[in-house]
Amino acid sequence: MASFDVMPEVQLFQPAELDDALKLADELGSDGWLLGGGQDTYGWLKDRAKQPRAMIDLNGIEALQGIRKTDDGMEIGAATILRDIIRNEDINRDYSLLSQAASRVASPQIRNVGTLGGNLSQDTRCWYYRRGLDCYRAGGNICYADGPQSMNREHAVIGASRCVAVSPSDTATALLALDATMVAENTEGQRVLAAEDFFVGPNTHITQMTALKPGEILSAIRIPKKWASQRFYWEKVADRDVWDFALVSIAVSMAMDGNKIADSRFVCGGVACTPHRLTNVEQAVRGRTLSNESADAVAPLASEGCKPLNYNHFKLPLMENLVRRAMRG
Amino acid sequence: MSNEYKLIGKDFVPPDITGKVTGKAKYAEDFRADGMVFARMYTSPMAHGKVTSINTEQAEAMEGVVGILTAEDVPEVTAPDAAILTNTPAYIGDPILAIAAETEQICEDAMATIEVEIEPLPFVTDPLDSLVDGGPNARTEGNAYARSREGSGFQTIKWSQQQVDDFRAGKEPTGDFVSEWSYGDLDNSFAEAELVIEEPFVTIGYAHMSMEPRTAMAYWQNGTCYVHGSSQSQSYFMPGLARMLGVETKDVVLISENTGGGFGSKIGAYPIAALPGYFSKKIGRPVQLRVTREQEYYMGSARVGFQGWIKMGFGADGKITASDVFIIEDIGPNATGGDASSAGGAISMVYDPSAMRFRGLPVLTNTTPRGAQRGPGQNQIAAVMAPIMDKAAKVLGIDRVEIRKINSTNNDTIVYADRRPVTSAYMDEALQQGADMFDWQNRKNQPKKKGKKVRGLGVGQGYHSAGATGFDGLVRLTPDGKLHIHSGVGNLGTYSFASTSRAAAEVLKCDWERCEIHRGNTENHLPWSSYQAGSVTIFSHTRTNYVAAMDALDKMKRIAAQTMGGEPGDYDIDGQRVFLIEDPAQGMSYGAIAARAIQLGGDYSGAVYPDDIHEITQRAVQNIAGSGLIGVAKDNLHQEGVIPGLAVAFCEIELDLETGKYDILDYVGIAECGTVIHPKGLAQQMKGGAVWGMGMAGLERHVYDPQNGLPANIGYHQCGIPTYLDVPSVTKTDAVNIADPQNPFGARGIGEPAMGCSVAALQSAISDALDGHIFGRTPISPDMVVNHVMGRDQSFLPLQTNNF
Amino acid sequence: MDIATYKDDVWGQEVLNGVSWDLLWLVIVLAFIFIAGHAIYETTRKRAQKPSSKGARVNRHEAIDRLFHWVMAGSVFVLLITGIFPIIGLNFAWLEIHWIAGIILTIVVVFHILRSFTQDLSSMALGPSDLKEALDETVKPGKYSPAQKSMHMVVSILTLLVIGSGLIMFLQIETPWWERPNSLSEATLGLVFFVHGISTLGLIGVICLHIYFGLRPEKLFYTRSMIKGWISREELNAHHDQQRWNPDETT
Amino acid sequence: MNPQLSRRRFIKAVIASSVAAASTSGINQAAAQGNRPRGSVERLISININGQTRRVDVAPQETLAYTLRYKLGLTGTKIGCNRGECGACTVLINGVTNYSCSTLTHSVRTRTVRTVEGLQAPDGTLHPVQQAFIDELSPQCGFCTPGQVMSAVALLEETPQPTREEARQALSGNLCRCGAYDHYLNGVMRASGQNS
Repeated sequence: MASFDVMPEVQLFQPAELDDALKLADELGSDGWLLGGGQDTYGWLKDRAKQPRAMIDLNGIEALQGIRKTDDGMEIGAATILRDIIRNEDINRDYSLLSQAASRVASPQIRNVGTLGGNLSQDTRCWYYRRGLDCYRAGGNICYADGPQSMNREHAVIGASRCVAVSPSDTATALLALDATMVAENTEGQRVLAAEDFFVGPNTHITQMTALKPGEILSAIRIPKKWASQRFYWEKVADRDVWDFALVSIAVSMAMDGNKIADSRFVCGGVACTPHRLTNVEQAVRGRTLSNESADAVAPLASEGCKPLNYNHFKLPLMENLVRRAMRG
Repeated sequence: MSNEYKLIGKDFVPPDITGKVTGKAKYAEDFRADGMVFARMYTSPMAHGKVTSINTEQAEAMEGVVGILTAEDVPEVTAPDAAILTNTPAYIGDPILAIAAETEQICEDAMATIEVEIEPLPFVTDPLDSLVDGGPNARTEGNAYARSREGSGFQTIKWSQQQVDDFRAGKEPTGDFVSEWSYGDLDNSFAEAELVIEEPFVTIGYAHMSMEPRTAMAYWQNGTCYVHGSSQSQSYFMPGLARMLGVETKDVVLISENTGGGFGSKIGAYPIAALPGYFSKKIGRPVQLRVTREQEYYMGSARVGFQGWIKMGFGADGKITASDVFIIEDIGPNATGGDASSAGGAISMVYDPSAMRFRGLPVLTNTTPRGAQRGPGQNQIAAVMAPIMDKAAKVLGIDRVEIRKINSTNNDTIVYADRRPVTSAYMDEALQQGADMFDWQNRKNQPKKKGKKVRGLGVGQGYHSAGATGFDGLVRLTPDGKLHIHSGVGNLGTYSFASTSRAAAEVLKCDWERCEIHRGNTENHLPWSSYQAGSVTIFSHTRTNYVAAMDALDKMKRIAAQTMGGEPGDYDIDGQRVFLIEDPAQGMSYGAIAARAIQLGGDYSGAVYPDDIHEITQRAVQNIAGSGLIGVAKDNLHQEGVIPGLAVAFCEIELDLETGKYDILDYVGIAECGTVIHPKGLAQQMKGGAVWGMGMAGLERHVYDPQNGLPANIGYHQCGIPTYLDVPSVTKTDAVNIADPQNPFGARGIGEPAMGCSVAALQSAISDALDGHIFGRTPISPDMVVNHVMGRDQSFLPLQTNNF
Repeated sequence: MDIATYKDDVWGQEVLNGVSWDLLWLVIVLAFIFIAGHAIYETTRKRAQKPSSKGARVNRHEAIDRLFHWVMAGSVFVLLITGIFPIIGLNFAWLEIHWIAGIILTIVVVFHILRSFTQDLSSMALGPSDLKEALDETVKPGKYSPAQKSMHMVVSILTLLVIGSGLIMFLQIETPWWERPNSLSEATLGLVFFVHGISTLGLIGVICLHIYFGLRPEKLFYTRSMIKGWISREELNAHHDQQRWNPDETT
Repeated sequence: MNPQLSRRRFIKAVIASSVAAASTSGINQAAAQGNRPRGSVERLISININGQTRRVDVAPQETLAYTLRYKLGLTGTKIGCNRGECGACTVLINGVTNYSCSTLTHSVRTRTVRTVEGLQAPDGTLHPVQQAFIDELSPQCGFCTPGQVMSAVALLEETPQPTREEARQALSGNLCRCGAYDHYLNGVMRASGQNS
């Protein structure tokens, strides 16, 4: 078994204009690799587990940068680094859910270069897959993580289909809870996807984490006004408080009508291949107040439909407990 | 007492620290030699197998590739020992071949073309899976390996399914074992006990994961092999390295000025340190091998895992009457470890049962090779024992600190199977000092529950034997008046090479500014020194430097007497002068004494030296003979009994019942290691040890997929090394600071107990937070806590190991 | 163009991964070429007057067999769509539909096989005489022509292969009844995937031809018979040897 | 016998002097240059490191840690994992901490890089962080120290008087296997003029 450490030969393009990047992405197709902060790139390339012909560095493109106010909320360029999001006043005031989530990503150095687009598009951390094994997700015909003896403490408890990997992104849960939309562009134009459609599971896309097609670039993330300055709850449970991905995380937005919940979004991370919306919890909390009673009443709904693997049934009570905490007020 | 010293017990600036903060400190991979090429290793993808064919054709044809090294190019070793390169790999990551090329990238490009066919053999990742009737053996020769003075060898030991099931159910193991020792009347002692506690336990092994991926660079010149290596020890590394290279010790030069961590994984020579030597010989160019982080995981060694059962008897007064322990130890593929018996020894030392039995069964697995890791054995059992002591305290209605004091080691304690005395021990004092500093009594009375969070208080004890004898000291006074202290101690980052060197300066009353330490390179003429491991350096090398300095002092006085008249006893030293006691104005400077020594020759200048010093020291003396006054001696000072390094820790945690996570709110560690030699260095060891204990208690473990033998945590991220945010921002430490009679400065070592007390305190605190629940397992991860609190089953089988 | 794809198994040793789906395009192109060639050939050939479908009718396919045929056709189409579309980039949640359709196909095929023992097996049996028959234009077939028998034979073999391999794959995934066992070696699993893929490709080719022939003007009456069950006495006379197949009249 | 001088050193230098000898990478350079796709980056670039502009031949895929250590002889920057999981390779890019093992050298062409070698004053005076780390005996094995130093420097440049918790957060992307965290934090507090 070869063990690799240095970057293998791969070309690098550093376009300054989005159009040039789109053209390159189009020409290179699946041979091209979009480069944001690169923190989920270099490992794959160094390990030679992924072998693109060229990297397209998106960091020099002005149009992909920045945090802007729009008529209906905010727009964040996909290449905006997490550090800027964490420090942005408007986001901290109106959408603190996102800045809280972003501030729990990996480590300071990674947040200093990691982009929002990259954090959303990052690949799963299933250790079998990361080892470079030819599993379903890598185009093979087997899932090593879902056998009778597999070590799958960090894997999915719901929404799995052959592949049992989970979505690792912290910002993804927050953006789903904020009803964000994703702007994807290619040489032919752009399409706007709801966050829920942007993240895809193995039942439909076993080798992908997002609905982005080859040649498409995620250019911006739009957050509607709907949840601005509403009540938020964010928590991430991980083994270590630096670097580690969520065992389970929760992002909650609540619109209050007096002391009652008028509308809400409950999204769990680390439990499914996509950020997982707890729609039954959302329905159940409508009209309820924040209290211990409400918490205990709705919490059991959080794990409904879950099907744990060998080592991850703890995620079920953990999901329930996180919902409980969000509901306690 | 320590106040009498000029240097001992005082902080100082170690000579190597500036290089560490400026980046100028050179580690093995920072060196280059003319014409040097880089090497990379191809390792086994299979947990156990036999290489049937290797195709390197394409690689060899690549431009920039300089050579290939295979098992045929290096000495064959007999199983279960580790080879430099092997054709019968016994774990994933076992090195099979190496490639040398002009750049690391070319090495890797070539590596990608290598084709190796391996015929799979049965493998196993959990000792119990191998032990059960019909289970696979990790080696074709057998599944157990005993190393003992009477003889070492493979054995095949099987237990019936019923025996394994009973063991998992917490019953006393009834299957075969390979080693046993005992003392006292076990049956009677248990019969006398008021309370008997039986607990099964498992401690999962985990990787050392030193920061520096180990590197070795080697070249040959005039028959001498120069090795720039990554080593915990300096001189102690040499004989093994020479043996692996197939040359005599005199024909090896080891340069190891700095080492990026070791923790037991680089005590003596390890196979790949010798790989560049063979490669360089084959291709005629200097070769540097820097392993990848993944490979550091594979071959960087790991802690031995335990699966065991313990039975403890307590009298109504809390005194431990008897202890019966059975440990299956996971000794990896190379039968390395020996932790279990050390664990038994630690029980005898720390808890002082009047009767005791130890039974051990070392079982081979196809996981990464195991080795000594900070408190090997002692720290695993410290983690196991803490909640058991707490349980006994609870049942007997005794305070948890009190029950430990009742059983505490003191100067009269007799330990181990051979019932040896200790040099000195003050566990009672350590516990009291810690309890006071931590405010144990007051904290005990604080409310426990705060919403969904519970407080837990923990107390833990650590032990490791902390000293060795028989090594050499070498000092030299030069005509410029400087004192040169030659140290063959490695540089692991404890600064003990420097703090023990100060012993020589202390004896010779020499200003520290006028002292120079020579170390880090065989060519700096270094004496035979101890391994920098096992917490031995402080004890061992304050002694060697003491005897060398006393030898120098004796010679200085003799020279003064010879030069200025009178008897040597008429003279004393101070202010870098030897002077007549009766008339201090009459004397000679150290420079003058050194110049006179050169003139006089003989033993003064090192032309003659004692014949009991090690050949390595002899060569060093030969090389520096004639350059000054030489003080050289073997440490033949009186020593009898076990030299204990002891430590206690107290901690308070706040455990979140809903997430299973806990914050360590406060931590106090107390060292009981005799006189404090270097206060800041001691604090560093106590605090670093505390962090290690926190990692072991809650985060770190090996995880293997038993179906295919794959390791899950080959990188830093998956290994779960504690970060800044997983440990308290402030950890408090202090020391008992009572001199040990068998060290000229009263000092003993501490590195390992510093960790044992921490993991024990954490286990104790978690148990306390959960109303005395004993998981019987390290690490305790958040999922285990959540499952326990919610009344759910744990995911793993009882006693299952190397898993989540 | 490769026939198979390979991958490294968990220990880095090369094993089969499955069929190379590039072959899909080859199969489709070849089928198209055959169809185009055949169509051109047929237009240049003189043919006898098409027999009338009016008049007396004889029974060709019983209702139960027709039902079987169309259920099978339906499930095969569902299987092909759910199996092939994701491969060519049309993503949807296909797996459950695929295995449910596979079970239906398996059940009807088993039923068909069992039922075949109550029927005249020889009418569908392909023998050496069929070769002679195929080459001699003067000889009329019994119930099934040599071409139909060959088609049936090929479809049978491919279907059995695809079902057999499919069932093994089905046992390896998680279902409401069992957990994923991961019990096959990766080499075996690769072989199973290969067989499933290659037989699917074969079926795609054969089905293309089957549909083509079914839609050809001179053979359309067979298709009608598979829907309505009957052919006309005239059609029977024109295409079959009543010595060898003498079906009952129907209304 | 004169012990010191009799033996000639084979090693002429550490990497610092091997800058010119970086020609070994010429092999892939030629290959890569030959079929360089349109618009892909130039190899010979200038980068600003520790206040100096350095001209260096950089492969498109090369990481900054590699360039620093293998091409420029700046071996103070350590490679502990090469995966962004330890922080030993931390450098400052435009004053912000980055893992140089996970940064492409080509991405710093227009930015300034500072490494541990660039902290001392021209007269050799240590940076306050370096001095404080010595005074607090912060390093143990020292392998992670350059990275810890750089994270501390970045923090103090932005927040000259951080709280201990701020320091803990700021340094949290730097692993220390020896567990010297407490002493590093003491060092940061001392360097900021606050008593630890």
